[in-house]
Amino acid sequence: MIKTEPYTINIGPQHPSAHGGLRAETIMDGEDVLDVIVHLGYVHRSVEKIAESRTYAQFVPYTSRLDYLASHLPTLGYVQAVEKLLGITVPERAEYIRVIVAELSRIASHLIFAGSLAIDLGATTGMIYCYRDRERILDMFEMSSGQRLIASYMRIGGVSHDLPDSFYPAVESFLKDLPAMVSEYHGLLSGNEILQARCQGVGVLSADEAIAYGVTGPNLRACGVAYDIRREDPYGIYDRFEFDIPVGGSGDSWDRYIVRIKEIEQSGRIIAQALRDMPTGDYQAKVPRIIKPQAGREVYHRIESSKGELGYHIVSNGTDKPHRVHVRAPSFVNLMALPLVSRGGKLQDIITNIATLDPVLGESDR
Amino acid sequence: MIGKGLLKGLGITFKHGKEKNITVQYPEVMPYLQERYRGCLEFDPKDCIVCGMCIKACPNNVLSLESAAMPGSKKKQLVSYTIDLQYCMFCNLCVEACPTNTLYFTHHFELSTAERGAIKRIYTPAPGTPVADGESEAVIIPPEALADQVDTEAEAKRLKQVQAMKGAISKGNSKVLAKFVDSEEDASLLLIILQGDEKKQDKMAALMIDDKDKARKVATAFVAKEKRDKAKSEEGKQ
Amino acid sequence: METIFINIEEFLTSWMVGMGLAQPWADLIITILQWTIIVLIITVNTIVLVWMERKVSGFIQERIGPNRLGPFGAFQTIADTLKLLTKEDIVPARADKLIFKTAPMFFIIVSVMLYAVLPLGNNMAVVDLNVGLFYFISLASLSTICLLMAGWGSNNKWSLLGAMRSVAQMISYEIPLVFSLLGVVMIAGSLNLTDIVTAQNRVWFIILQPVAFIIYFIAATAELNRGPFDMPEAEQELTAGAYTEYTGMRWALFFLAEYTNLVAVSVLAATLFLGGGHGPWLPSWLWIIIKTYLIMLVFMWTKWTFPRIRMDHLLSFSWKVLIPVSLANILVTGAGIELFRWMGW
Amino acid sequence: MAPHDNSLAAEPLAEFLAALQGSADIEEISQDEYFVYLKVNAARLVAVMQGLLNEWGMNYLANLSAVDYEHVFELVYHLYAIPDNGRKIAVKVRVPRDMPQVPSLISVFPSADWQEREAYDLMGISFSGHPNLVRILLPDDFVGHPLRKDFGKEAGQ
Repeated sequence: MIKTEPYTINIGPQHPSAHGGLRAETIMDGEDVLDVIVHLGYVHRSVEKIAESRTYAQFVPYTSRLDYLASHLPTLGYVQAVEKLLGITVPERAEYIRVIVAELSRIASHLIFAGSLAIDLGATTGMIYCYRDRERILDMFEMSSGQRLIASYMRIGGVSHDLPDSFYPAVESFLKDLPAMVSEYHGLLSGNEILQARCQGVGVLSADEAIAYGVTGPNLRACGVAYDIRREDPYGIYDRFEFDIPVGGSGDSWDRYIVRIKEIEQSGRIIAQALRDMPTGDYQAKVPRIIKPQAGREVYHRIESSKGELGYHIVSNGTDKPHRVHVRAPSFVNLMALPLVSRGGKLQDIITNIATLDPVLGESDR
Repeated sequence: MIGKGLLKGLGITFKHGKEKNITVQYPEVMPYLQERYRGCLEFDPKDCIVCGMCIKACPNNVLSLESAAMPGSKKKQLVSYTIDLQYCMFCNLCVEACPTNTLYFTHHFELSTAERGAIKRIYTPAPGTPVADGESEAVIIPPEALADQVDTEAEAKRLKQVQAMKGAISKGNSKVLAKFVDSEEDASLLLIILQGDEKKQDKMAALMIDDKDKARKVATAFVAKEKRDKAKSEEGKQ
Repeated sequence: METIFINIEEFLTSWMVGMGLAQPWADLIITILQWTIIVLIITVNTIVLVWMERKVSGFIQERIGPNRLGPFGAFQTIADTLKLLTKEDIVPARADKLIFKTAPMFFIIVSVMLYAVLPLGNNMAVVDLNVGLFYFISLASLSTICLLMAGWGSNNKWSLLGAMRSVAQMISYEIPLVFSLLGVVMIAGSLNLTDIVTAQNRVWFIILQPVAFIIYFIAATAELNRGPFDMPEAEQELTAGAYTEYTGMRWALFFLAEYTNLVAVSVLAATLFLGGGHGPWLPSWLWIIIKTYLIMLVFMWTKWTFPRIRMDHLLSFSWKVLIPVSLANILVTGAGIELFRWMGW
Repeated sequence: MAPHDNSLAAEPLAEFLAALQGSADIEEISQDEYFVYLKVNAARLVAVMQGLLNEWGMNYLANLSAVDYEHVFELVYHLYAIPDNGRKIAVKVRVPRDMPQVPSLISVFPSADWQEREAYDLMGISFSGHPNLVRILLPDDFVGHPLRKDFGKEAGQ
């Protein structure tokens, strides 16, 4: 019998697959993983503390910087939470604009997911194709808000600008090309036997475990639980759209990948419906210049971000600055499952698991 | 059959070999920027009405302005306007807040500078520019001219006094403070407050030289607040 | 054109003998000359290959690739080499210094030695060894020791992991590689590479041995540590595997050796399966170059398309698929040879 | 109509509220259009949570946030059910500022693990029974708990 000894290896924070500052202290026996200890905080920017010294409107740009890969979604959650706090009703047109850009954000985020999964597994070209298509979405964000990545487009009571005329042909041609894009990903990535072998049966998370650990979003749906806040607890105008909730079966990395690719198509469906039904009118509600919610009011508002349940718990103290803003970041909670799914796997499976749990460290570290 | 997916992938990459490149050769070919693109934040001094809305809207204290009262009018006139671009998040909040479109974003996006200080942009109205509002005949005085009006000798003397006062405070001389508060006890309390806070110390020393009445008011306010806080924290413990 | 290099060689030898030099000394000088030329070719060729790899990946990914320096960015690699030459040579404080420093040298020496037996045209092998193939395979497996030295000497966990992976991978893939070549050897009836080329003057062995060619291609990719089998390097997992701690020219030597190996393996594939120098119109050495570059293009194409396979899948693929298939291939080949003999061909 | 129409449905709540009225563990029940708020004593927290999980199927602890009110800390736990059963519950626990200690919920909801560590890290609330209560976002040698209101106030530049 050969005597072996477990050893520790640090994946990250400086590592090609650390997704921006994740440190996974891995205890290994050869190539087998015994345990993973996740260390966070390398991208901690004290966003919640900053919120307490900014007015409600001033905090909007900071929320964009939480999940910078789908920057419209965290802003959407924040402004809706403040609207709840104030009791503001948003104009119809603004609601539709919000849905369109939010779903485009979701597609962009899922494209980053597929691309980063591809590159983490070593398929450089897969990444380039996904990023190429995401570029078209960023161009649309540039048209609508003036910024590509960190748009801060939402405002309390609406959005900052109306959609420009050039936006509609761009989004329509994107939707037209979407099926071709998806079939290209299927051809290059999903159909690839190596990628299948790398993902299938890797990082299995059971439905019960996922719920107990608070895993949400596509990661939860990959376990076969059709739980989507857009459907279960509709916010904004999401109850008006027809879309499917793709679910997986076994909860492994492969399901997490496939569910996201299918969600890209569903988001495309929602955008098409929103474009069809969009009314004309105002894009901003009348909001007082200085926002002072009632003292002692608190609200917890959650939305389905591309990573999972993104919640804002805001407590007001009657001044123009919030008393407390807590961000329930989906990446933060989802990462809790990383040790769980990685134990007993191989070193290379950790890379797959990090990629398919799809954390954004800006969000989890805040 | 195993290998079919692999071959299909090879086919896809082969097909793309013939397609048009998507690279934009950046320095030679400038990227196409959309109309709303937020590049560099710029300021146009001639339209500014010195309302300060932009400064209130800015989340990160990027903007600041200096203004002077306009003679014979309640209105103010701009002396200088500073955009400290290194803290700017390009969030558009100031542009939306500005009522006269004085602040705007240009498409210029190459913002790096060789020195840290150079990224700070200071705008002054052109000397002799009449203020946009036609009511008064006020003329913008350039800040350099304003600086000349200050009596340099008096200013130097004042600064010396302020420094002396600060020295007394930090050494723990509560007698200098006694004039500004009601009792000896309060003076020692004020001393503790001021020693604990550099900013307050500066402010107080300056006030004690410039405006004795105001200094007294501020001092009493500080002491009163401290007492209140103490009482509260005791209450909290109980 | 066909015999231009051989003519030059003969001319030089006779010139030296004519100057009064003894025949063995002239041969020695010629051999040294040949090696120098080979090393030069390898170095220049690597520069071309790096450029080609970048251009191929650029084409596949709808990018342009290098385009700033020289026509089509051709001098980019030269600039890179200059940069690497001027970089600081860092040796980790706790490294096993001797092993750390010698590993890249051994690696490149082993790679260059492979060229001794490769016929780069008709009658153009440096040494026409009668066990040429045997020599090639045994030397090729030496490179794993160099990687192990690099991994061990670096005193870095990533490097060690990469090195151990490379050892496991080489051991597993050596066997199907050899077995796939056995079929060719059986048909040609010789281990001498020149004889094998001559045996293909009627029909290329890729037609007689398609399965062996595929197995050889896969196993060679693994032997070369190229994607999708680049386990020892695996930059997304092991940062850079065995090369993590290397900088500047030492790292460049590894790079050079990898490309040298790539060329050697491709030349061997062209020799064994694609008829070596056989081909119409053009001289044999040009044919070898064309075929080698075609094979290398396929290597690059696969690398830039596929994700990296997992280590345990890699090993089980070798032991459970490639080895049985290659054994069956030998059996079928043997039976086929007997059948053809029986039919009287 | 409330903005973002995801307010509470009256139907499944009546029974729930009636059942909870009698419970001794719960100090106060209140309700707005989005949540049912239960005020619970820290000592009874685990029992209440276990009850909510077992009897009412509130199996998903979505959020844990800590709020600093000058003399007390308030912990708010937002609970949902998967699949959704229409109940949205926010459990609130108040602990004194000078002795902020709450029992850990890890045994009931594993998802409380990191969220409790975060509350410990940023707000300085200690969770008794947590197996690994160490800082999560800030460096281990950081002094103080920055989300407390009395932590240095000079934020921004």
